[in-house]
Amino acid sequence: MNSGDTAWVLVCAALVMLMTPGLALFYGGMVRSRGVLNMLMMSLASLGLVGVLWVLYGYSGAFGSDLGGVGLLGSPLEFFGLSRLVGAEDTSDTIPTFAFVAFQAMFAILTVALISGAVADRARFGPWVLFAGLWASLVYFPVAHWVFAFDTTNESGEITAVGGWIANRLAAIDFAGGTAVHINAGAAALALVLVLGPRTGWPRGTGKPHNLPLVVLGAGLLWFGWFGFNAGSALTAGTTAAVVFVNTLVGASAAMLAWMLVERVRHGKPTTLGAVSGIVAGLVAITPACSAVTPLGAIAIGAAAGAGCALAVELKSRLRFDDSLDVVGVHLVGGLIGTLLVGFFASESAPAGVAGIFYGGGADQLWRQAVGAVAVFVYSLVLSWLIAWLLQRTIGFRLDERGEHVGIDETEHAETGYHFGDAGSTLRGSAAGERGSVEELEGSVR
Amino acid sequence: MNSGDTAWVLVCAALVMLMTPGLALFYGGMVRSRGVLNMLMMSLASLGLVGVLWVLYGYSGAFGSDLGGVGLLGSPLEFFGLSRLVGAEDTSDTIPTFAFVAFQAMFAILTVALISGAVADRARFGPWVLFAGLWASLVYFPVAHWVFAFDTTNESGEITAVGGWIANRLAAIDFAGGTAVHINAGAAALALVLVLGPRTGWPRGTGKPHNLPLVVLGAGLLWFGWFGFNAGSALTAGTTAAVVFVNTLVGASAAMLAWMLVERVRHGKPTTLGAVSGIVAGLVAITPACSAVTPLGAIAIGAAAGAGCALAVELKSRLRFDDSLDVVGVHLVGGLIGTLLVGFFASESAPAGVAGIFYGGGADQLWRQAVGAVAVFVYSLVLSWLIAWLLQRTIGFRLDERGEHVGIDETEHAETGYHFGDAGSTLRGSAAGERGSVEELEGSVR
Amino acid sequence: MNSGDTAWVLVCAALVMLMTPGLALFYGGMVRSRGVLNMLMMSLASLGLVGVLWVLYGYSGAFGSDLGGVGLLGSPLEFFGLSRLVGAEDTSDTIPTFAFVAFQAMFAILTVALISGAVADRARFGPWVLFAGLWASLVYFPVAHWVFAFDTTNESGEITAVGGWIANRLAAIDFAGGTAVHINAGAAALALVLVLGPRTGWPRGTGKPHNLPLVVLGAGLLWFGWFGFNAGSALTAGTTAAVVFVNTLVGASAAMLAWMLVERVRHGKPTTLGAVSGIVAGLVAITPACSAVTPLGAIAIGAAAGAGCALAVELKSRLRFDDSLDVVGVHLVGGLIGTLLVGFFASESAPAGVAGIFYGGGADQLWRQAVGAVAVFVYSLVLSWLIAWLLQRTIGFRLDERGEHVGIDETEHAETGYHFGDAGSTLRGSAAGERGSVEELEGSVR
Amino acid sequence: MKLLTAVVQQHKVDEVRNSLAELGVRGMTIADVQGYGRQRGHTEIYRGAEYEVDVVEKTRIEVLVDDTDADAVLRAVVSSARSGRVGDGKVWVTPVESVVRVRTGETGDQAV
Amino acid sequence: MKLLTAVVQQHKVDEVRNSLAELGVRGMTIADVQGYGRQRGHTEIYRGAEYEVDVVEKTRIEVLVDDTDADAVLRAVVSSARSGRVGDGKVWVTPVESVVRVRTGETGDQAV
Amino acid sequence: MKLLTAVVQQHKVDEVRNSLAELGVRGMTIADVQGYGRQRGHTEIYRGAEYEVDVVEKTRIEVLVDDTDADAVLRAVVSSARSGRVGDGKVWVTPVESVVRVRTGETGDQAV
Ligand SMILES: Nc1ncnc2c1ncn2[C@@H]1O[C@H](COP(=O)(O)OP(=O)(O)O)[C@@H](O)[C@H]1O
Ligand SMILES: Nc1ncnc2c1ncn2[C@@H]1O[C@H](COP(=O)(O)OP(=O)(O)O)[C@@H](O)[C@H]1O
Ligand SMILES: Nc1ncnc2c1ncn2[C@@H]1O[C@H](COP(=O)(O)OP(=O)(O)O)[C@@H](O)[C@H]1O
Repeated sequence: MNSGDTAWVLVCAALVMLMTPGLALFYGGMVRSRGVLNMLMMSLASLGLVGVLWVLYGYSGAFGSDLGGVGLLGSPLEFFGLSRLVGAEDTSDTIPTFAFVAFQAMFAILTVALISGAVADRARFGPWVLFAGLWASLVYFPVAHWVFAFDTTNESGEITAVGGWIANRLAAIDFAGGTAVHINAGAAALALVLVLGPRTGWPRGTGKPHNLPLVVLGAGLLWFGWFGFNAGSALTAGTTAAVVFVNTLVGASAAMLAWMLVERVRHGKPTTLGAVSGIVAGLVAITPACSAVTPLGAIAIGAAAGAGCALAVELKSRLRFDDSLDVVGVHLVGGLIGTLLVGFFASESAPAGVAGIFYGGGADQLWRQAVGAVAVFVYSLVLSWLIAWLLQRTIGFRLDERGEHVGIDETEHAETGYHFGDAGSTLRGSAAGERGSVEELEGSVR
Repeated sequence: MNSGDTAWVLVCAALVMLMTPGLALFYGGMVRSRGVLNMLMMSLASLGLVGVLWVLYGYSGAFGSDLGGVGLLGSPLEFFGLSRLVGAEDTSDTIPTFAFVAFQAMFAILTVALISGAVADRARFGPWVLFAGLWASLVYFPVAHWVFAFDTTNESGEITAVGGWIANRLAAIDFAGGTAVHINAGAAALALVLVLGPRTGWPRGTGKPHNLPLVVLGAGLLWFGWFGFNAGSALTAGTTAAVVFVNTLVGASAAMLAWMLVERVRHGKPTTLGAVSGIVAGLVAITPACSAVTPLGAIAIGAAAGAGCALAVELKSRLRFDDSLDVVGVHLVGGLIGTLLVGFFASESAPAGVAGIFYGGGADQLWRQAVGAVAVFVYSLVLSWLIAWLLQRTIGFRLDERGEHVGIDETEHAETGYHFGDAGSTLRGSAAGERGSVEELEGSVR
Repeated sequence: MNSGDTAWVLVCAALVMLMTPGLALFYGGMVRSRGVLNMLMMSLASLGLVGVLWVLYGYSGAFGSDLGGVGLLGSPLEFFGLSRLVGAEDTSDTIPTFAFVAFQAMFAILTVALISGAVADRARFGPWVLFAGLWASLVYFPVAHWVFAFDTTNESGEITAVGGWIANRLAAIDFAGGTAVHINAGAAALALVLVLGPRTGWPRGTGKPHNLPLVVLGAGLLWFGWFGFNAGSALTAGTTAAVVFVNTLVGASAAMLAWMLVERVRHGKPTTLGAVSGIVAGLVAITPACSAVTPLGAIAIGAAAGAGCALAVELKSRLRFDDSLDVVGVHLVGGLIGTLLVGFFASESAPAGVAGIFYGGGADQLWRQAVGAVAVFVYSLVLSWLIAWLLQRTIGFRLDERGEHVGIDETEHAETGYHFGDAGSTLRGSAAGERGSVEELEGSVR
Repeated sequence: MKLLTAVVQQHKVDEVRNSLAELGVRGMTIADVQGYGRQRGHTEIYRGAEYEVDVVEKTRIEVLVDDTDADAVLRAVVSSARSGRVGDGKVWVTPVESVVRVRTGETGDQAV
Repeated sequence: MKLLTAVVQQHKVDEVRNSLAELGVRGMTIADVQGYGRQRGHTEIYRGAEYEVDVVEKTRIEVLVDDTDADAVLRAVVSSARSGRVGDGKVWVTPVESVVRVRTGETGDQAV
Repeated sequence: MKLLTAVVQQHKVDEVRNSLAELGVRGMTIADVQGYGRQRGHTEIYRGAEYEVDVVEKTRIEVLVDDTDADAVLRAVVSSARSGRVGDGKVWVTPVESVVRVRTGETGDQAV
C-alpha cells in the first residue's frame, strides 16, 4: 500500500464529491428564483440514490468481472454491497480497493446530476428520482465499464481479467470521462428535452438567472473539484497527476478567455455567466484529453471549447429545444470537442504517450476517439429516451401547467427558496400547539 | 515520518476546519433574515476563541499526561502554548505531533459551534463567547480526553501512558466522535434551551428559513469536510481510511433517502430542508460507527438515523422546547442512534474488528456503547446547564425582548445581512469627512 | 519521487486555486448589489488570463535561469509553454516540477485578484484585464523570482543555479509571500486608487456591503485555502508543514479576536465584517512568519495584525483615498506587520531556525525583513502607478460617471446579480424566434 | 385626472401592459405586493412544521389617466387581467387633483 | 367606496388582519415600505464606518371599504396597530370613485 | 389634507428628503417600484440570449401634507427630483378625507 497515493485518491474522491453540490448551486443560481430548490434537489437526489446504488451493485456492474468477456458489462452481483471486499486481504502496492470504489462513486453521482440542468422547472421530482436510478443502472454503470475498466494483466502481459471495450479493444483515450461522463450526460439531457418538451412560455418569459453570485460560487467549486476529477484519475500522485493538473488549469483558463471574447465580439460585452460557462466548457473538453496533451495543447483545446460552446448554446433557440441550462451545448458539445481534438493535439511527450495528427501521428487515434464518442452518444441517447418516454407514458414525468405556473419549488417541495422579509405566514395549528400553552412557555423565559 | 500519512492528516484537518464555516452557513440560512449574521458569528467566535484556547491549554488538557491515571483529564499546562512541542525531536514513524494537534483542534472548534443552532435569535453575543470558552474548557477538553486519548503502549504491550476512560477502560467504539462531538454538543444544546427559553412568539411567527440555497451550500461543505472528519480519524492513509470514507458516503446517502421518504409519507412532499437534514443526520450517526460496520451496515445505520431524526425533530413543538435549528433532534438523537447501533451492526470484517449483535457478537459491545453515550450525555447536560445558568444569573445570557423584536443582527452586531436595494442610509459625519472636501475629492477624478 | 509530498503539494495547489473564487465572493459581497458581478469578474479574469500567461512565460520568468546572475528575473522564454518540461526526465526525489508549477501558478493568479478590491465599482473591465496581464508580467513574475526562487546547490554546497536576491542574497524570511503577495498587491492597490480616484459620491452613498453571508463564505474559503498556501509552501508533508499549519490557524484566530475587541471598544459592538476582516488580516500577517515562529508567536503576530488593521482601515477616509475594500488597510498593512514582526518573534526552535529580537537574536533579521518589504513596496507602487496611468491616459481606465450611476454590472457586463422577482423583462425577438413557432412548440409538450 | 390602481395576478402584467399600449397609455408604475382575499394561499413544510401561507403574491399597477380615458382604461385593465379564477384582483379609480411631470414641470394631461 | 391606507409596524400586520377579519373585512393588499418620521432609525457599523440608517421598515396596508364601514375599519386598524410607542404609523382615508372586481366585473360594494 | 405621491429616480430620494426637511416636512413613506414610461430600459445578455428590460427601477414617495402646504411641497419635490433627463418621474396630489396618527389617535393636521 502506498500511503501517498492513497491520500491522493481519497482526497480526490472528496473533491469530486464536492462537485455535485457545486453543480447544484451552479445550476440553481441559473433558474428563476421559484425553481431554485427543485434544481438543487435533483442533484441532491443523485447523491442520495446513486450513492446507495453504487454500493449495492453499481461498482460491481462497472468493475466486476466482465460478463462474457466482451467488454460490455461487469457482473453486477459479484460485489453486491461491497461485502466481498470488506476485510479481504488487499495486497495492492498502490491504493486500497475501497479508495477506488469511493473515487468512482463520485463520478457516477455527478454524471446523473449533470443531466438535470436540461429540464429546469418542469420535471416532477418523483419521476426524476426514478429516472436517476434507472439511468444510472442501465446507462452509466455499463458505459463506465466500457471506458474505465482496464484489462488486468500479469507480468508476462497476458490478460487475466477483461475490461471494457472502449478502454481496451478500441483504445480510445478518455482519461477522466469525456465520453463516459460528459457525452453520456449530454446525450441523456437531449433525450429528456425531446421527451419533456420546453417550459411553458419558453423562450419568452422563462426568466433570467436569479442569482449569479451563486452560479459563480458553483463554478468555483466545480473547478476546484475538477482537479480531483482529472488529476485524481491518475490514481497515483506523481508526474502524470501533476501534468494533468496543469492542463486542467490552463484548459479552463483559455476557455474562459475564449468565451468572453466571443461575447465581446458578438454582443459587445463579456458577461459573468459567459465567463463561468467558459470555465465549465473548458473543463469538460480537457477532461478526456488532459493526460494526452502538452500545456500548449490544453490551451488550444480549451480555447476551441470555449468558443465552440459559446456558439453552440445560441443554437438551441434556433433548433427549438429548451435545453434549459445548456447541458447539451456545454457538456455534449464540449465533450465531443475534447474527445475528438485528442486525435489532433495528442503529443507523445505527454503522459499518455500517443501522437495525434498535429504531432506527427496519423489519423489512427482520431477515428478511435470518434468511434468511442459516437458509441456512447447513441447508446445514451436511445436508452435515455426510452426510459424517459416510458416514465412519461406511465406515471407522467412532466409537471402540469398549473405547477409550472405557480413554480416547481412550491408544487413539488412545498418550499420557497428565499424569505428576505418576514410578513405573511403563520404556523398551522397542529405544530403550533394551543395558544395558551405557548404563552405559558413564554412566561418561563428567565 | 510518513509523508503520505502526514499529507492525509493535514488535508483532513483543513477539511474539518471548513466544516465550521459550512455549519455557519447551514445554520445561517435556516434562521430569519434579520438573525443570519448572529448565527454566523456564533460559529466564527468558536473558530477564534477555541482556536486560541486549544493552543494555550486545550490540547494539553485533552492529550497531556493523564492526571492521576484515572482517565478523566490530561495535564492542562504540560504543553501550554505547545511550546514544549516546537522543535522537539519528532521520531514518530507516522505523522508529526503538530499534524495531530491541528486535526484535533478542528474537532474542538466544530463541537462548540454545533451548539449554537439551538439558541437562534436570542443569545447575547458577549455571553455566548464566554459560554464557548467555558464550555470548551470544562466540557469539551475533558470529554475529548475520555474518548480520543488512547493509551500508549510499548512493544511488549505494557501501558506507558494512560489515556481516557471511555476509549480504553470502557472500550466503547467511537471512531470519530459520536459521543465526544455530537452527543456532547446535543446535550449542551438541550441545556441552553432549558436555560434561555424559547424565542418570543415561538412557535408562531419565528420565521421560516430565509435562504435555503445557503443551507444546501452549508450541507455540501459539511459533507465534504466530514470525509476528513471521519476518514482522517484513521490518522493514516490506508484501508481503514478508505473503508471509512465509503461508509461516510453511503451512510449520508441512505439517511437522505430515508428522511425524504418519511416526509413523503407524512407530509406528501419531500423537501429540500428535509434532504439536507437527512444528510447531516446520516453523517452524525455514521461518525462513531464508520470503522466498525460494512457498507451495508452503514446504509442501515444511515437509514435509521434519517428516519429517526425526521421523526425526532417534530417532537420539539410537542415537548415545548425551542431547539431552534434542531441540534437536539439531529445531533443528540443521531449521535445516540449511531453510537448504539454499533452494538448491533458492528462486523468483524470491518476495520474495527468487533462483532455486534446482528453479526454474531453478544450484547457486550452494546452496553459499552450505552455507558459511553450516557456518561457523556449526563456530564455535558449538567455542566452546560450550570455554565449557562450562571451566565444568565450574573451577566444575563438572553437578549431582551426589544432586541429580539428588532432583530439580533442589528442589536448585537449593528449590521444587516443583506442590502439588495440601496436607499436610505448615510455615512455618519466623522467617517465621511466634511462635505466640502468630499466634493474636492470628486473633482480629483481624472 | 515522493508520492506523499506530491499528493500534498497538488492538494495545496487546488486549495490555493479555491482562494481566488473565495476572494471573489469575499469582495463581491462587500460592494453594493449592482456592482457584485464586476467584482467577481475581476477575480475570474485573473484566473483566466494569468493562468494562461503563467504557462506561456510566467513560470519561466519567475523560475527560469537567472538573467545575468543578479537575482532580478528568470529567463522568460526558457520554459515557454512549459514545453521543455513535458516528458523531461524528472528525477527529483520530492515532487514533480509540474506540481511546483501548478502550486506557484495559483499564487500569481491570487495576487493579481487581490488588487481588484481597491477599485470597486469604477474600473472598466477591458482595461482591468489589460492591467492584470501587464502587472503580472512586469511586477509579479519578477518579484516572485526575487522572493521564491531559491539558489540550487550541489552536495558540496556550491551554488549551481542562482535564485532571487531577496530569498538568497538578502535572506529575508518570507515563507509564503508576505512581501511577494500581500505587500506587492497592497502597493498596487494603492497605486490604482491614486490613478483612478474615488467612487463618485464617496465616502457618502457608495453603499454598505450588500451580502454579508457571501462575505463570510468567501472568508471561510480563503482560510481553508490558506492552509494550502502556507503549509503547502513547505513543499513536503512533514513537521514544517504541520507547524506552519497550526500557526496559520491560531494566527487567524487571534487576529479575529483582536479585531472584534477593537470594535467592541471603539464602536460598542463586534461586527461580522470585522470578524472576517480580522481573519484575513491575521492570515496575511502570519503568511511570511508562519515557519519562523512558535504558536505563541503566531498568536502575538495575529493579534497585532488584527488590531493594527482594524485601526488602519479607519484611516482611509481621513487620508481621503477610496481603497474601497481595504486592500491597503488589510494586505499592505497586514503584510508589513507580519514581515517586520518576524524580526521580533522569530524563534530558533521553529522550523526556520532563526532567532528574532525577542528570542535572543539581534536586529539582524529585522533589517533584512525591512529591506525586503520596502524594496517590494517601492517597486510595485511605482510600476503599478505607471501601468495604470498609461492605461488611463490612452484607452481610459475609469468608468464614466453615467456608468457608475447606473451600476457597473449593467454597464460593463449587461447583467444584474440578482432577480428575486420575475416581472418585467421579455426575451428579444431574434433569440425568441417568431411567436408562432413558439406556440407550436408549446403544443408539442406530451 | 384620475389614478387607476390595479392589483392583479403577477403573470397578467404583460397582458395588461399590452392592452394599455393599444389605448396609447405607455406609462405606469408597478410594485410587488402581497394580497389577502378569497384566494387561498398554499402550505409550506419545514422539517414537519407546516406553515400556512395565506398571502398571495400580486402586482400592483398604478396608471395616471385623463378623465375622459379613465373608463376605457379601466375596462381594458379588467378584461386583460381576467382569468376568471378567484384571485384575479381589484381595480379602483381615485380622483387626482394635480399631476406634474418632474422633468419639465408640465401639469395636467400634458404630464402623463 | 373609500380606500384606507395604513402604514404600520411590520409585526402588527397580523393583529390588524385579525381585527379586520372580526369586522368581516377579509381582503387587503400589503407591501413592504420604508418610513421616515419621528422614530429614529439605528446605526450600522462596517469596518469602523458608522452608517446612520434613518429609515424604518414598515408595512403598508391598503383596504377598500364601503363608505359606511370606513369609520369602523379605521378605528379597528388604529387600535390594533397601536403599541403606544413612536413609529406606530399613520392611517388615512381617500375617496374612491369606482371599484371593479376583475374576475367578475362586479363594481361598487359587490367588488370588495 | 392631501396625499402627495411622487415616483422619482432612486438616487434622488436623498435630495427630495432634504428639500422637504427644509420645509419642515420630516415624515414620509417610500417604496421600491418599477416604472414604465418614455425612458428606455436596458438590455441584458445571458449566453447570447438578449433580454430587453423595459422597466426602470424607481422610488415611490408618499407624503401626507396639510392643504396649505401642498403646493409648496409639490414644488419642492419637483425641483429637487429634477435632473432634466427622461425618466425623472411624476408627482401627483390626491385628496385625503382623514388622517390618524396610530400612536395617539390624533387626527387631521396634528397627525402628520
Ligand atoms: N378589500 C380589499 N382591499 C384591498 N385589496 C383587496 C381587497 N380585497 C381583495 N384585495 C386584493 O385583491 C386580490 C384578489 O382578491 P380575491 O378576493 O383573492 O379574489 P377576487 O377579487 O377574484 O374575488 C387580493 O389578493 C388582494 O390583493
Ligand atoms: N407625512 C407623512 N406622510 C407619509 N407617511 C408618513 C408621514 N409621516 C410619517 N409617515 C409614516 O409613518 C411612520 C411612523 O411615523 P413616526 O413619525 O415615526 O411615528 P408616529 O406616527 O408614531 O409619530 C413613518 O415611518 C412613515 O412611514
Ligand atoms: N401614466 C402614468 N401613470 C403612472 N406612473 C407613470 C405614468 N407615466 C409614467 N409613470 C412613471 O413615471 C416614470 C417616469 O416616466 P417617463 O415617461 O419615463 O419619464 P418622464 O416623466 O421624464 O417623461 C415611469 O418610470 C413611471 O414609473
